[in-house]
Amino acid sequence: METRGLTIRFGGHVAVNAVSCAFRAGELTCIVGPNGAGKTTYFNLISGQLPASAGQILLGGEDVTRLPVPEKTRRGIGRAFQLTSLFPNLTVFENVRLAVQARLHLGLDLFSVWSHHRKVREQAEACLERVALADKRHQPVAALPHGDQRKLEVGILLALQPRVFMFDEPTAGMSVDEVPVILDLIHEIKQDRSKTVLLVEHKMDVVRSLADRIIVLHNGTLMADGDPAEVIASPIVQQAYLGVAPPDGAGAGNAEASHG
Amino acid sequence: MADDPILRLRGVHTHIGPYHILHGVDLDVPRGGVTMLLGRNGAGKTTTLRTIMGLWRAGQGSVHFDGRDITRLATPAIAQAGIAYVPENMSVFSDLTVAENMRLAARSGAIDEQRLDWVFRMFPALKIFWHQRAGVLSGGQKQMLSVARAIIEPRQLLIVDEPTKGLAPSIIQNMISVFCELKQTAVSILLVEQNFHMARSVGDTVAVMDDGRVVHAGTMADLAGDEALQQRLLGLSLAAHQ
Amino acid sequence: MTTSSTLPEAPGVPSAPADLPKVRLDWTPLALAPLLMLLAYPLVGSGSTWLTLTVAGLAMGMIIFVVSSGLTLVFGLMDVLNFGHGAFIALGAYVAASVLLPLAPWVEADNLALNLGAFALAIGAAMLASGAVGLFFERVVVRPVYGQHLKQILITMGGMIVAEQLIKAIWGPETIALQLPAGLRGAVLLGDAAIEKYRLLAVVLGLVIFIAMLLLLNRTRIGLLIRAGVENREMVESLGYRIRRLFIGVFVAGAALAGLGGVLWGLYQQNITASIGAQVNVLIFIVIIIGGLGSTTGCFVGALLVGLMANYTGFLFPKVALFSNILLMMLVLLWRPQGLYPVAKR
Amino acid sequence: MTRLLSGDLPRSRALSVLLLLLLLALACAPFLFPGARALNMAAKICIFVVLVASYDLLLGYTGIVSFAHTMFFGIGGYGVAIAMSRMEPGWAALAAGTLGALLVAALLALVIGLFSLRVRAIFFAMITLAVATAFATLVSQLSDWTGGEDGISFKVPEVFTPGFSLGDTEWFGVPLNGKLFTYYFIFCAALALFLLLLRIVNSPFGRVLQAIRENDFRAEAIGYRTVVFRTVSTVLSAVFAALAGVLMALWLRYNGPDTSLSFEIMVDILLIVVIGGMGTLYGAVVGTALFLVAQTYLQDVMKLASDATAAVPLLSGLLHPDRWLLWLGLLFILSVYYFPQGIVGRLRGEGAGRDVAT
Amino acid sequence: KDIKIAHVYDKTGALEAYAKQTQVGLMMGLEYATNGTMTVNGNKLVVIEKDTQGKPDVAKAQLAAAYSDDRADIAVGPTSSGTALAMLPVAEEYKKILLVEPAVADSITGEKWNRYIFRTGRNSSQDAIANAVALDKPGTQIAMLAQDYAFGRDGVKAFKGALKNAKIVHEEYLPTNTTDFTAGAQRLFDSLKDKPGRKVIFIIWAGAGNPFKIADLDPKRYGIEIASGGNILPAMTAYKNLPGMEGATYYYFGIPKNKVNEWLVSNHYSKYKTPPDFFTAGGMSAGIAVVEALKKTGGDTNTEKLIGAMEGMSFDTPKGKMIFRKEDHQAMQSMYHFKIKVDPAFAWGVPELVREIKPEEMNVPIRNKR
Ligand SMILES: Nc1ncnc2c1ncn2[C@@H]1O[C@H](COP(=O)(O)OP(=O)(O)OP(=O)(O)O)[C@@H](O)[C@H]1O
Ligand SMILES: Nc1ncnc2c1ncn2[C@@H]1O[C@H](COP(=O)(O)OP(=O)(O)OP(=O)(O)O)[C@@H](O)[C@H]1O
Ligand SMILES: [Mg+2]
Ligand SMILES: [Mg+2]
Repeated sequence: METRGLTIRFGGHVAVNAVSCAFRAGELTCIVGPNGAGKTTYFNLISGQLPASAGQILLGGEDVTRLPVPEKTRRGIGRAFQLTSLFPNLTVFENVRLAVQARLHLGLDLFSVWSHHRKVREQAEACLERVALADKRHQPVAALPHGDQRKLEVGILLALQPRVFMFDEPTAGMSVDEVPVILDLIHEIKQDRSKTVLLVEHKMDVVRSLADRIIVLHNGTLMADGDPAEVIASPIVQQAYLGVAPPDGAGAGNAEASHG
Repeated sequence: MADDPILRLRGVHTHIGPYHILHGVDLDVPRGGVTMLLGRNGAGKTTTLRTIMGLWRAGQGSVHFDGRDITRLATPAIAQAGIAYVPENMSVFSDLTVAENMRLAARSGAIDEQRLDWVFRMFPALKIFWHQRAGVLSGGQKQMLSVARAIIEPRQLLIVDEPTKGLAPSIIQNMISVFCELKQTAVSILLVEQNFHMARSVGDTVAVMDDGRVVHAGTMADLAGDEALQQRLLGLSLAAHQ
Repeated sequence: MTTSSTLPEAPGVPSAPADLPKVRLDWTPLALAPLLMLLAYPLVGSGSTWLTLTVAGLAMGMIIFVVSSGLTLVFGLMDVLNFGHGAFIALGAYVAASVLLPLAPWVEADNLALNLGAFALAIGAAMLASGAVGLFFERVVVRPVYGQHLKQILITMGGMIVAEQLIKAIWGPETIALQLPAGLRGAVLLGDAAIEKYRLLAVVLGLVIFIAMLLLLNRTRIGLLIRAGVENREMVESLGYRIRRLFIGVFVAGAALAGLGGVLWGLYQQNITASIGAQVNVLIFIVIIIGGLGSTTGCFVGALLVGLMANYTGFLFPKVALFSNILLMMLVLLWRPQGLYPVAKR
Repeated sequence: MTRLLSGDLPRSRALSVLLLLLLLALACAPFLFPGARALNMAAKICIFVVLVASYDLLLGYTGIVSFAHTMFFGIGGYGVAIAMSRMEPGWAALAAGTLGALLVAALLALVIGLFSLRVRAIFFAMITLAVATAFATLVSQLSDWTGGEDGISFKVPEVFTPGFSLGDTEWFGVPLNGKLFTYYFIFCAALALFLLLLRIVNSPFGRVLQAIRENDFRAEAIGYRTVVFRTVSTVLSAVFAALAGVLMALWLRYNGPDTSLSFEIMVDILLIVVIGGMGTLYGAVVGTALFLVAQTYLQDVMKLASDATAAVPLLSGLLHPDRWLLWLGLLFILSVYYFPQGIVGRLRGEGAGRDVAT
Repeated sequence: KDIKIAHVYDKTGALEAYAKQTQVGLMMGLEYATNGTMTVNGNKLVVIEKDTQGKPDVAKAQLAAAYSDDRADIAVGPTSSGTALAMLPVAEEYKKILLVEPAVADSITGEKWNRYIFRTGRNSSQDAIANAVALDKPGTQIAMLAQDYAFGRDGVKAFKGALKNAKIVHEEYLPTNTTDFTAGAQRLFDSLKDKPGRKVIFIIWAGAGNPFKIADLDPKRYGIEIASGGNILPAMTAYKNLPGMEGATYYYFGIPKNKVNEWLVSNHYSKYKTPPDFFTAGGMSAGIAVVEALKKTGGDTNTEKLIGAMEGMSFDTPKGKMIFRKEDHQAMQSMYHFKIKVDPAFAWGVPELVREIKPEEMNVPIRNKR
């Protein structure tokens, strides 16, 4: 997959500014950048939630820029959301089953009974196993703890079997002991050399352990692209993103004066 | 009176619909300083905070704030008593602009300019997007706004639920200094956090929850120094996470 | 200063606040009504006819605005789809009748002050009564269904039926005839154009209410608070505001405005039945949709457009007049699918 | 059995018993309740079950609030009425009228769906309200065809008329005439249509509808074109409503704006769906039966109550049969209060609530 | 043996107020015609009330229930034409008489008629023709204002058909839910203002909306008058602003001078403290007609006998003598040409009798295909 000069403007504000970048199969690219850098917006452009103001998105050499969201998903661009977005009153199983059904193009089948489709059921079960949710399959999603909801978000993505996986802060708000489940899963996907993985993440340790390559967005512009160690060491990342912060008391005193 | 805790929970039980979530929480938040509330996903941290704010009702037990029983007070009254709250899901008013969000947070009516400057220094994005609808902010920016709302006016107690979720490392640094600076003033803070680095940097005392109960309470220093305890309570080892 | 609290500027990065447009008032919808008037002029041909039609249309629009303003408030600010709004309108009209009928000497008197006094008394009583019933309605009917549109529709519809029946039980099922105060009957002549006096009064009232609402909502924090409260009530309460009281207040104000609308409408129609509210319901909803579901300015412009459109089409193509409101709504929605002034997304 | 119900069982003992009783009562209605009024009610229940169930497909399953459902109901009625009064009133006319009505209903639903399903839910609801109003105006304008406000009374095929007799024998004291035949025709048609609807909501398609109701944004993101699904659902529900309209017209041998287009009926449908329980077709059955029985006999009950309280002036006034709408309105309010999940939800003992329109 | 009379009418719903009047009138009619005994030939008269709720489908069911479940011998009602038209086939099906009162549509005794249908109420044609007779002078220019649906158009057609001397210069049809009449008024004024002779706007309007508001736009400056038929009392409040307006009415309690009307007015006043209105008179006529017919058959309720008795039957009503025309069972009756006078003692504009238009003067067409 590749983006060429991908841009979006909101009024005068350019949220993603001419980002050109190619992603290879079998490679895991981490996208980092300060808050509001345009990472989520970049994902929204690729998966179609937002229309590009300029630029192109190529998937396997084909231009998919203007395709509507469902069509992009069918072509293999899969996405997990930063803000969990599930079907809250349906069961865990049903959430995944719907995704499998979508991939198998069974949606417009009006006159068969859903539970008679064995293939769909089995594949959905398999996905649930992989994200360790099989034992909660009959629970309505709304009653799941946050961590499990994040896992399910990934489970749905798995069920879609996309060519491109896009994860937007999959571990945000997860307690430390839950995080490995997700990371192992992403690692597993990475092992399948035919898949492309894009990952937005703020936790540098996660980035270090998973990334084959890092790109840095800042104010919508692509600022750096390359080998993880190199990029992290670059001044732009150190300064703008990591904010090398000498812990000091002077600032505190200063602030105190300003409102005390 | 000074060492009397600002907030005291005793035997709090909370039910959400048919579910029994909190099973007798005892928690003290000392005056001044930062109390960390830690625990795994689903331990009941958020529920505890919401119970304090009166957003869920405690079925049993009591909540005392500054010596006053606030268990049965309505949420607005609790807030007026001097508690500011940053909820887990940020809850910025997405239809309103950033400025309007802040104006509502300043209950006195006008925003103190100096304090606003200070907030802008900590969260520069807010200044840039001052007149934008809060709905268009990025995830992290919403988080900043949510915290900024709580600190725009001085309050006695600040209750914050996972402020660093989704924040870039540099902003986390800012956040840490915000809390450090607030600590210098008379504010007491109750902070829920998954980021142990932050917890260690700002926490004075700590309480760990599991399954609707507080299972450990003590000083941050004790917990930070005792890896076995961390492993047992939180399932993590500090060594692996900086 | 801590280094961390100033984000280093990356080269060539635009971040000055000036780059971002402030939320500015959008003038185009405001130009619609004048545009429509200009457009109609050559079609109508005769100047005096055009003037009559235009003034009458504008005034009608004002009346419609007053009638809908209460619902805009309740719907726009609190997101309550009150299908029972018509009940308050009917109530207002009936209360006004109860005041005006015994005051017949004042109404018939050849003294404008007495006339207006009777009118003002009727309005006051109607607003009071509707407001009081609104309070009850909010507590009993609407409270359990905040945030649930479908149930709001059903439950307020139920409330509407009950109210209509109660009105029939109290005032009887017969049509009640209402007389305009003597000084407000007839028309003033501007050359060949006749303009009803009562409509002029309606214009004044409409403008007053419009301006008052704008000031209240934009110059005070009330508007902000309610908008915030609709989106997330818990958070507003967590900030220390008693949003419940405010909600009740808005609902009562909306009901009182509906009562006022009822008086205007009833006196305009000169006869009232218990179904008077139901009759205007669809019209009101159309106006509110055109306006953008809750914008006061939008509702105002929408009401004027509806009033003008009805008169122009009624004169030029009477057949089209049958569908003029719906046509207008469709046109507006084609142009702006969210109404003239969309009140954010909900 | 499970197959017939498409695997969607009542899932509650009480509900199953209730449904069976209802089925039995409707199947034997002409023999159990011989009066003209009771039979009329039974037939109306059959027809409304289809009408309400088709609306539930839209509201409960897809989460679309529409006020134009009676429009499609009316199209069905007018299709038959016009065909019967313009053509020789026989089977051919019935078929032509039905097919014509289905076509018109489907086309109209398609247009409405494609044009306006992209806008916000509340806008859609209001647009349908406006369209329905416009349609009613149109019907009143085309009075040469539709009979205007007065509607059309028409002749039906011989077998449907009360005059038609299947021999002189009586079964259990009930003459075997065209009325009986009409009733069973309607009963069987309604049953078949209901089972078909049940199949549709339990098909993979029906499941997608529920997903769209829950979170349309996410449904798009996993590859369902929500506009397509919503439109198909709108068209389907319109077609079923039109079929219910056909049955209604057949039964009444009359169609007019007040019987098929009025907003009141729309409100009744909405209420029945909510009382019965949104998103369960069984709710449509239980709700319809309950509501229509209440509607038919409320006035009689009130007469008793009013006579009993004749001594208390105000109360007896409020209990006067002429004020029956007052109590129906209260029923509205109370049922929304006390059956947030609907009767079916209550019987199944389901938990927390949801509301599709928000 | 009891004689059961079912009154199937729009007791609740939009027409509730009218329906009440009919019921009161019906009971008074029965009382009057039986001299208060409520019996005919020793058979007690029992009235069963049935509510159509103003809905045609309910009306059909109620009438069927009345005939079959309650074994009613004769039915009276309903209020609105729509429900009436739906009920007609039911009477035929059960072979029982339906005495229509006060629904007015021509087609009830016109193309939708069957031999079991009688009507004491006037039909639209009678209304229109009477009005035409009242206004029909040479040199008069008339512009029509009517509601844009079948009822309005039929009324205009009948009115037009009955005019011989005056000329119709314009027909303005406005939506039934019109609230603002300015545009229509402008078109009407434009069509009339330059015409010579007497200029009249004739209004045919029923239900919501108040077309008489066009008087506020001062048509007098063009010498234009407004005219309309009679109406129920509350609606005639609007006539207070139109002194001198002429038209023809079906009934006004002060107009007919006869025994029956005197009885009605005085009894109504003493019972209800108000004068009787349109539908009270109508209901009473229906009650009298039923009793007279039963008297003729000697209390026999056999439908064929009743039909025989009623065809051509003449009977006294508050409006004077009525006759059921043999051909279409429509009651022929007088109408009244009136002129409005403003009297502060009354809340409404008072119609003063100009002259009684006798049935013979009106050539009411027979429209059923008998
Ligand atoms: N609809 C919109 N209108 C105006 N500005 C927008 C809109 N959507 C996003 N933006 C702006 O675009 C910028 C990029 O936002 P985005 O959500 O992509 O950031 P992000 O990199 O994902 O940040 P975070 O790490 O905080 O999630 C933000 O500054 C945001 O305010
Ligand atoms: N509205 C609700 N309905 C039902 N159960 C709930 C609800 N809210 C929370 N719970 C349950 O209560 C338990 C405690 O939840 P809580 O949100 O307090 O945990 P937490 O410690 O804040 O976890 P996290 O770190 O994920 O935020 C969880 O098991 C959760 O599933
Ligand atoms: Mg983001
Ligand atoms: Mg939490």
